Amino acid sequence: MLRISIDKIDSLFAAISEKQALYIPADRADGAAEYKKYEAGMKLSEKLNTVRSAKDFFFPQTENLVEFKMEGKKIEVKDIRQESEDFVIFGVRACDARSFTILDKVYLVEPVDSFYKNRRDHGTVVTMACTRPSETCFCQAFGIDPTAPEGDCAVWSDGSYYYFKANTEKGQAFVDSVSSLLEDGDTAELDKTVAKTKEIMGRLPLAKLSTENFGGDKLNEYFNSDKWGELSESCLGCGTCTFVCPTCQCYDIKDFKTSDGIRRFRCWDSCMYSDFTKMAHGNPRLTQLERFRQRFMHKLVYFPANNNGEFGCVGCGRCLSKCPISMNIVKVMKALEVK
Amino acid sequence: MNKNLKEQVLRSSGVNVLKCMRCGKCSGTCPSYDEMEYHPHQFVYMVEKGDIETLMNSKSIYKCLTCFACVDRCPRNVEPAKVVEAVRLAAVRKQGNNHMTPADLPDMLDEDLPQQAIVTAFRKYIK
Amino acid sequence: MQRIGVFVCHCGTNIAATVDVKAVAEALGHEPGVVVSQDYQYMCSESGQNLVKNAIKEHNLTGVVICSCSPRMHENTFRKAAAAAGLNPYLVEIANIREQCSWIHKDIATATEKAVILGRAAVAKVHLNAPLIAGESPVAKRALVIGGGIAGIQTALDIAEAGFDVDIVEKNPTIGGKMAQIDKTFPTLDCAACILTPKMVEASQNEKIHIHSFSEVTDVKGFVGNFTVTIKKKARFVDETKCTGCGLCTEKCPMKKVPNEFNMGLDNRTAIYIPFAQAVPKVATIDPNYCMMLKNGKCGVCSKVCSVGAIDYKQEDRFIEEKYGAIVVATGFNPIKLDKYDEFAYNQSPDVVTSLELERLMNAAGPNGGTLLRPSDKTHPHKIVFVQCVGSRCDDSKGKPYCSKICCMYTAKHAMLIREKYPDTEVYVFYIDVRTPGKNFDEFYRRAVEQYNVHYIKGMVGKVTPQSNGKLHVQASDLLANEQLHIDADMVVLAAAIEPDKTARPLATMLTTQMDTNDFFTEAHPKLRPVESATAGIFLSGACQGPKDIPETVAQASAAAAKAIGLLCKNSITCNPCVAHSDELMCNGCSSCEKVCPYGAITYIDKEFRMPDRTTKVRRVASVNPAVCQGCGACTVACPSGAMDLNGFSNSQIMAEVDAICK
Amino acid sequence: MQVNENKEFEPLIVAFCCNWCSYAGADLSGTNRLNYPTNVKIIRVPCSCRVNPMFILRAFQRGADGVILCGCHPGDCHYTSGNYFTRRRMTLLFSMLDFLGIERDRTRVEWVSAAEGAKFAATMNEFTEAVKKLGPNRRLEDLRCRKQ
Amino acid sequence: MQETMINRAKQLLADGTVTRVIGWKRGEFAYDITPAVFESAEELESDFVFDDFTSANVSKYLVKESAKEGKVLVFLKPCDTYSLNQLTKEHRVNRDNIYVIGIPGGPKLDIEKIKAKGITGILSVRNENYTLKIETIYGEETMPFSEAILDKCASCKSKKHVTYDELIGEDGDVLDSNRFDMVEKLENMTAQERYDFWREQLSKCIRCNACRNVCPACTCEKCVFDNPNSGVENKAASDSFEENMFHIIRAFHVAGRCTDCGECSRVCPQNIPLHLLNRKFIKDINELYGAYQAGEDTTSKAPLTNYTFDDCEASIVHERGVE
Repeated sequence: MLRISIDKIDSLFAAISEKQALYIPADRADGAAEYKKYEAGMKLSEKLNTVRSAKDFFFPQTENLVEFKMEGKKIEVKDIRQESEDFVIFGVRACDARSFTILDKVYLVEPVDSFYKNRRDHGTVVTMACTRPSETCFCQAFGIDPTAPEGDCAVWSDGSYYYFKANTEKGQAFVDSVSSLLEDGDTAELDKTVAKTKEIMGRLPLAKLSTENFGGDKLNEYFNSDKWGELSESCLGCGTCTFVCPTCQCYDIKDFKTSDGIRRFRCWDSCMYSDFTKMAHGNPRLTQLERFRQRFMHKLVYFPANNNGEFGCVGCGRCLSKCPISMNIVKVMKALEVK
Repeated sequence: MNKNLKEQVLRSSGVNVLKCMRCGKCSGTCPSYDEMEYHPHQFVYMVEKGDIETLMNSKSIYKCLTCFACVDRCPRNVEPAKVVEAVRLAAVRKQGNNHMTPADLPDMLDEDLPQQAIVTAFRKYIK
Repeated sequence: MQRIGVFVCHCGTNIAATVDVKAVAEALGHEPGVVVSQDYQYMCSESGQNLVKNAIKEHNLTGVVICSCSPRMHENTFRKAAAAAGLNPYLVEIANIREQCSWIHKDIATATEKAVILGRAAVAKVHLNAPLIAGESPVAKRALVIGGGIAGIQTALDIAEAGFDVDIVEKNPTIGGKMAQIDKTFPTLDCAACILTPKMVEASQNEKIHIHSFSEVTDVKGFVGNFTVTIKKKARFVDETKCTGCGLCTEKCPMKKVPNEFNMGLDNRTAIYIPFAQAVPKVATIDPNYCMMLKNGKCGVCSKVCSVGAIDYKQEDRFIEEKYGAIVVATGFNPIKLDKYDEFAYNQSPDVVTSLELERLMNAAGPNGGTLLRPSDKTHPHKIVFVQCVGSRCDDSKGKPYCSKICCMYTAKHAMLIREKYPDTEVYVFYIDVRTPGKNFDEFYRRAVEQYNVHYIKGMVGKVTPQSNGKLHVQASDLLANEQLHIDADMVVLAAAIEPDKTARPLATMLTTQMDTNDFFTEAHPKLRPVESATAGIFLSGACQGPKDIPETVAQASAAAAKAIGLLCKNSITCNPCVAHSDELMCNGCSSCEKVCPYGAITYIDKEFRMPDRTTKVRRVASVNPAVCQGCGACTVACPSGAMDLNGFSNSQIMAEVDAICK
Repeated sequence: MQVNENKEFEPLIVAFCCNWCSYAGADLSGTNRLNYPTNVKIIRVPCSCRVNPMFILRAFQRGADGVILCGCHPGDCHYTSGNYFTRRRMTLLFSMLDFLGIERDRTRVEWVSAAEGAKFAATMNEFTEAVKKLGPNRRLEDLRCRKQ
Repeated sequence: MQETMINRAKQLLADGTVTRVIGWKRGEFAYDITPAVFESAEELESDFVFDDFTSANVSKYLVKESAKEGKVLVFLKPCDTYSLNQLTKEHRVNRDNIYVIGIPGGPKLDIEKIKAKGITGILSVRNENYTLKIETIYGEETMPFSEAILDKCASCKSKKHVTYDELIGEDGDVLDSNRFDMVEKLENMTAQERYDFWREQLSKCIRCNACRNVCPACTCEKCVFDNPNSGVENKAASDSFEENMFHIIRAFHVAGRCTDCGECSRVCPQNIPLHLLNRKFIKDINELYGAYQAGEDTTSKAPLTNYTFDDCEASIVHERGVE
C-alpha cells in the first residue's frame, strides 16, 4: 500500500497546496479544531473532529445567489455564479465523509443545485480513518466503519506512516499527483491499529445503539408519541445542533440591500428557529415541540422514507457535545424507541 | 505664589478650597481665634490664592487645636482644619527648614517630657 | 405602489444661488416611487402651494417631499396645503436644503450633490410614512388645586373667575397656609392677615370654589383633561355642615395643654380647636391624639355644649372621587428642622427661635398678644442676634444646597420692626451675603441699616451658648474687621432654610411629575414653561417649585391659573399623533419603557393572547396613552424587543434615511 | 466614501440632531452663513433619546465614517429627561465600540442649543477633520455596502 | 446533597405545596445533564441529579413554567437567584407561583476543559479530594479539580442567595471576585490589539444563538434579530459587520440587566468569551454610575433607565482609554 512517513507529511501538504487550495483540520488557540487553509508550518490536528463539520466546503453557511443592480427605476439581474477553484479537504472523518452522500441526495438530484454541484465537482475529499473514537461516537449505528472511511481517497495512520487508498477516479488522480512522495510498504502495523480500533469501537458506550426500530415506515409509531413534550421541554430553540451537524441541509433565502442594489443570498436555517419554513400564510410548526420533532423525525423517519432507508444522521456526536442543555438524537432515540 | 506648594497642600488635605463661600462660620466658631494672626477663613482664602509661604511662616498654624469645630460646622464641607494640618505638613517637609538636629536632642531631654514625644518629634522634624 | 411628488424650492436665490435646483429636481425624479418632480421660485407662496395641491390631485400622490427651508419654518404650511388637497398631512416630508445646505456651502457642485442626497433621504422616509390622525380627548371642566396657602387660594380664585369649578384640597383644618402665620409683609410692612383673610373669605364664598379642608389626595389616575382623583376627607369629628364656628366648645374643652401648631408650639390650645380666629372654614376640629372622649370615652363636654349638635365622635375618614381636567400643585414649604444645628443651641434654649416663631411672637394674635417677650422668662429682650443662612447654601447632609431666597428680606423686616417698636433693643444681623433683588428690596434693606441702625455684620455665628444668667453667649466672626465677636444676647433668631412640604414627594409619584433632588417640582422648561410640569395638565404654583416670596408666589399662582384655564377652555385636546405605540405581540411587559417615560404615558394591561396551540395566554403588555405621550422616543430605545416604536419617526423610517444618506 | 489616489479622502458624517435644540442650532448656523463641510448630513429626530444604537451601527454599516449625535444641553431637554438617558446610553455604547477596537474619534455626542449656531458649525468642522484624520471606516463597515 | 434535595422535593410534592419540580436530569454520560421538569416522586428518584456537572442555570425555564397552573419548585444556585430576581423585576415570571430552594453553588466542572487535555472516551468522572479520577475507554486519567472548573465559577461573584423560600445548606456572601481582570487586560491593550482580539473571537461565531437563547435576560417574545421588521434581522452573518453588530446589540440590550451568570460563554460551541462583552458594560456601569448588580433586588432602578444630573459625558470614553 502507498504510504508516507508521518514526519514527511509537511512535504506532502506543501506539494498539494502548490497546485490547489488545501484545507486541513488545525488547532485553534482555544484548543478546538477547525478546517483552515493550509499554510507552511501548519500542523494537522490530533483532535478527533472539528467543531464545524466539513459540509461547509460544499454548502457554506452563507452563499450569494444573484444580484439585482438598481439605478433609479431600472433593475438589472446579474448572474454572479463563477466556476469554483479546485481544492482538497484533507483529514475528513468517516462520519463527515458519509454526510456528503446524504447531502448529494438532496442537492444533486433534480433540480440540481448548481452552487453545490460546482463545489462538489471541484473538491477532492481525502478522509482519515479514526483511531481514537470518543464516547460520543455512534457512526456504527448508521453502518459507517470509521476504520474504512469513504471519500475520494482514504488515509490511515498507524502512528508511523500515513497509508493512501483511492476510492474514486478523483481520488486516484489525487494519489497520482503526489505519488512521487509516496512509497510502497507493507500494512502489518496498520492492520494491528485497525484491529485495535475495531475492538475499541465495540466497547464504546453507544456501541449498542441501533436504528432497527427507526426508518421510513415508522411515521405513525413516532409522530404522535407522547415523549416529544418531555424531550422538547428543555430545548432552548437555538441552532447549535443544526449548525454543527454535517447533514443538516436547510437554508433560507434572503435579500440584502447594498448601496446600489439587492444581493440575494442563502444562509443556513434551523428547524429549531421559530420562523423556520414560515410562509405567507403562516407557520406550519408553531410550537417548539413541533420544531424539535421535525429535526429528529426528519433524520430518523422522513429522510429514510425518501432515500431508500438511508438515515439523515451519521453519528458524528457533535450535537451530543455541543447542545447547551445536552439534549440530542441519542437521548431522543432511546426515549422514543418502540421495540 | 508658589504653585507647587499650593498643589501639595490641596493634595495632602484633600480639600477643595473653591467650595468656600466666605461665610466665616469657621472663624466664628474657632476657640483659638484670638491667638491667631491668620484666622481659619483667611487660611482657606490664602491657600486659594496660593499664599502658602506666609502661612507656613506664621505661628498661627501651630495655634490650631485641631478641635475640628470648623470642620463640623462648615456649611460647605470645606474642612479648614485639614488645610491647617496640610500647611503644617508642608512646613515639616520643607528641606533645610527642619527644626531639629540630633545635636539638639540632649538639651531637650526633660524629665517631665515623655520620651515618646521626643522620639515622635525627632522622627517628624528631621530629614 | 407609492406615488411621490418632489417639489424643489428656489427660495428666490437663497437656495438657487448655490444649489442647482433643476438638477436636484431632475435627479430626484429618477428615484423609485417618484412620479413628479418640479422646481419653483417660492414653494411657500400661494402659487407654490397651489402647485403642490394640484400635483397631489392630478397625480393622485401618496407622499410629498418638499426640498426647501427648515421644517421648523414651513412644515406646517405644507402639511396644511396637503390636507387641503386631500392628502394626509403626515405624508409630507421636508428636505432642508436651505439652512443645512445652500446657506452653508459655497461650491455649487458639492452643494447640489448634498441637496440631492438630502432629498433622497426624505423620499426614502416618505415611502414609509403612514397617514396619522391626531386623536382628541375630552376635557373635564373642573380644576383641582392641591394646597390651600396663598398660592392655592390665588390660583383657585383666578380659575373660578374664569367660570370653572375648582376644588381646593388642604391638609390642615383651615386654608391660609404659611402666610396666615406671618405678621407683616416686606417691603411694604402691611399686615399679612389684613391682605390674606379677605382672599380666604372670597374663596370660601365663591360658588365655583369648593374647599376640602383637612383632606388629602390619595390617588390620581388618568391624564391631561381627564384625571380621576381620590380625596380623603379626614375625620374631624365635627359635622362641617352644622358647626357654626361659635367657639364655645373650644372654651369649655377641659384638655387645654395641646401644643398650638399655629403658634409654632409657643403656647397651647384645646383638644377641640379652631386654628385661628379667621380660619376658613371656621369649623372646629377634634384632635384625636388629645381628646379624652376619643381616647378613653370619658368626657363629651363639647358634645354637651354644642347647641347645633355638630359633634360626632363616630365620624370616619371619607373618600370622594372627582374628575378634573387640570391639576395645580401648590403644596408650599416648611422651615427645616434645626435639631442638627447644636451650635446654635436651638434645642437648648427657648430664647433661640426660628424666624417663623418670631413672627408668632410679634403677632398681635400670637402667644404674647403682640408684645415681643423672651419665651423663657417673658422679659423684654434688649439685644437680639439674627443668624442668616441657617441650613441654606449648605453642602453637607444637614442642610440644603440652595439659597432659601426669602430670609434676607424677612430678617431686614424683623430687624426693622423690632427697632421701630423697641428702640432700646440692639439688633445684630450676621450675614454671608445680603441678597435683595426685587422691587424696592434693596431700599428696604438700606432703610434697616441707615434709618433703623441695625448692625449688619458680615460673618457667621459659630456658636451660641446659653449662660446661667439667662443670656445667650454668641461667638461670631466679623470678617471685615477681621475679629471674633462675643455678644451676650437676650434672643437669637435663626433664619432656617425652607424646604418643600413632605407631602410633595408622594404626590409627585401619584402625579408622575418630576422632582429635583431637593424635592422641588421640576418645571417643564426652566425658562419658557416655568409654571407647567413636564406632565401635561399638571401645573405648578408657588413654593413647591422653588423658594419664593409672596409677590412671586402670587404671580406664579395666577400664571398657573392662566395655563389651567387655557386647558379647561378647550372642549377637547388635539393630541400630537407622532406618539409611541407598542406592538403587543412583541411586548414583554418588562417595564423598561415605563421607567424612562417622563410623562407616565405608559401603563400595563394584562391581555389575553391566542397561542399557536390554540390555548390562550394572559400576558402583561405596555399600552401608551396617546393623549399623554409627547413623542420623545425614549421608550423606543429602552425597549429591547423593539416592540415600542414612534409614529412619524419610526425605526424603519430613520434607518431608511440613514441608508439613503450613506448610499 | 471612496479614497481616490489623487483626491483627498472625504469622510461621510451622519449627524443625528434633536428637533428642539440641535436641529434648530444647525438651522441657525445656516441662517448666520457659518460654513461647515458638505460631508455632514443631518437626520432629524424628536429627541436625542430617540437614537437607537442600531441606527449608529447601521450608519457605519452603510458607509458612514463618523456618526455624531447632538441634543439639548443637559437640563434643557424639551422632554426634560431624554438627553440624560442619551448620555448614559451613548457613553456605554461608545465605550463598547472602543472595547471592540473601533476608533473612538468616529463617534461623538455634543450638546448644541438652538442658540449655538456657531458651536454647531465649529463642532462639525472639528469632527469632520478628526474623522478625516482617521481615514475610511474599515473596522465597522460592511463590505457588501462598499461603493465600487 | 442530591438525596436531601430529592427528599425535600418529594415532601413538597406530596403535601401539595408544589405540583412540579425543575431540576436536572442525568444523561448518557457523566456530564451531559439536561434541565428537566419532574412531576412525580418516581421520576425524581430515578432521574434527578445534582453533582459537579449540574451547572445549567434553570431560572429561564420559569418564564414558561411559572405561567402554568400550579406552583413550581425550583432549585437555584446563588448565581441563578440573581437571574430569577431580574426576571421577577421585569415581570417575566410569576414569583408567587414559584417555590425557590436555594442550594449551594459551584464550582462546577467544565467537560470541555477535561476534553481539552486530550482526555476522551470518558465513562465516568469522580472527584476524590479535589483530584478528578476520570475513567475512560483508554484507561484511567487524573487531573486537578481546579483545572477543570467552569470559567464562570472561577470568577464567581457571589455565594449569596438573593431570593429563596428556603435554603438547603448555609447561605454564603457576596465575594470579592476577579471577574473584571480580563476586561481590564483588554482595556489596557491598544485599539488595534483589541480589534484583532475581537475579530479572531467573533469570526468564529456561527450564529447558533445559543448565547441568546440560554440567556435569562434574553426573554423577548420576539428578538430583534428574528424580526424582519426590525431592520437588523439576520440568520447568519454574511459579513464581519454582522458578527460585530449581533454581539454589540445583544450586549447592549442586556446592559444593566445582565446578572453575569456566565451561561453565554458556557454554551458557546465556539468558545467565544462572550461574557467579556457583558462584563465590560457591568464594569463601566459600576465605575461611571456607581456599583450596580442586576438581580440583587427587584426594585432598584436599572442604570439605563436612570440618570443623575451630573453623569459623565460620553467623551469620557476618549479621555480615559489608552491608545
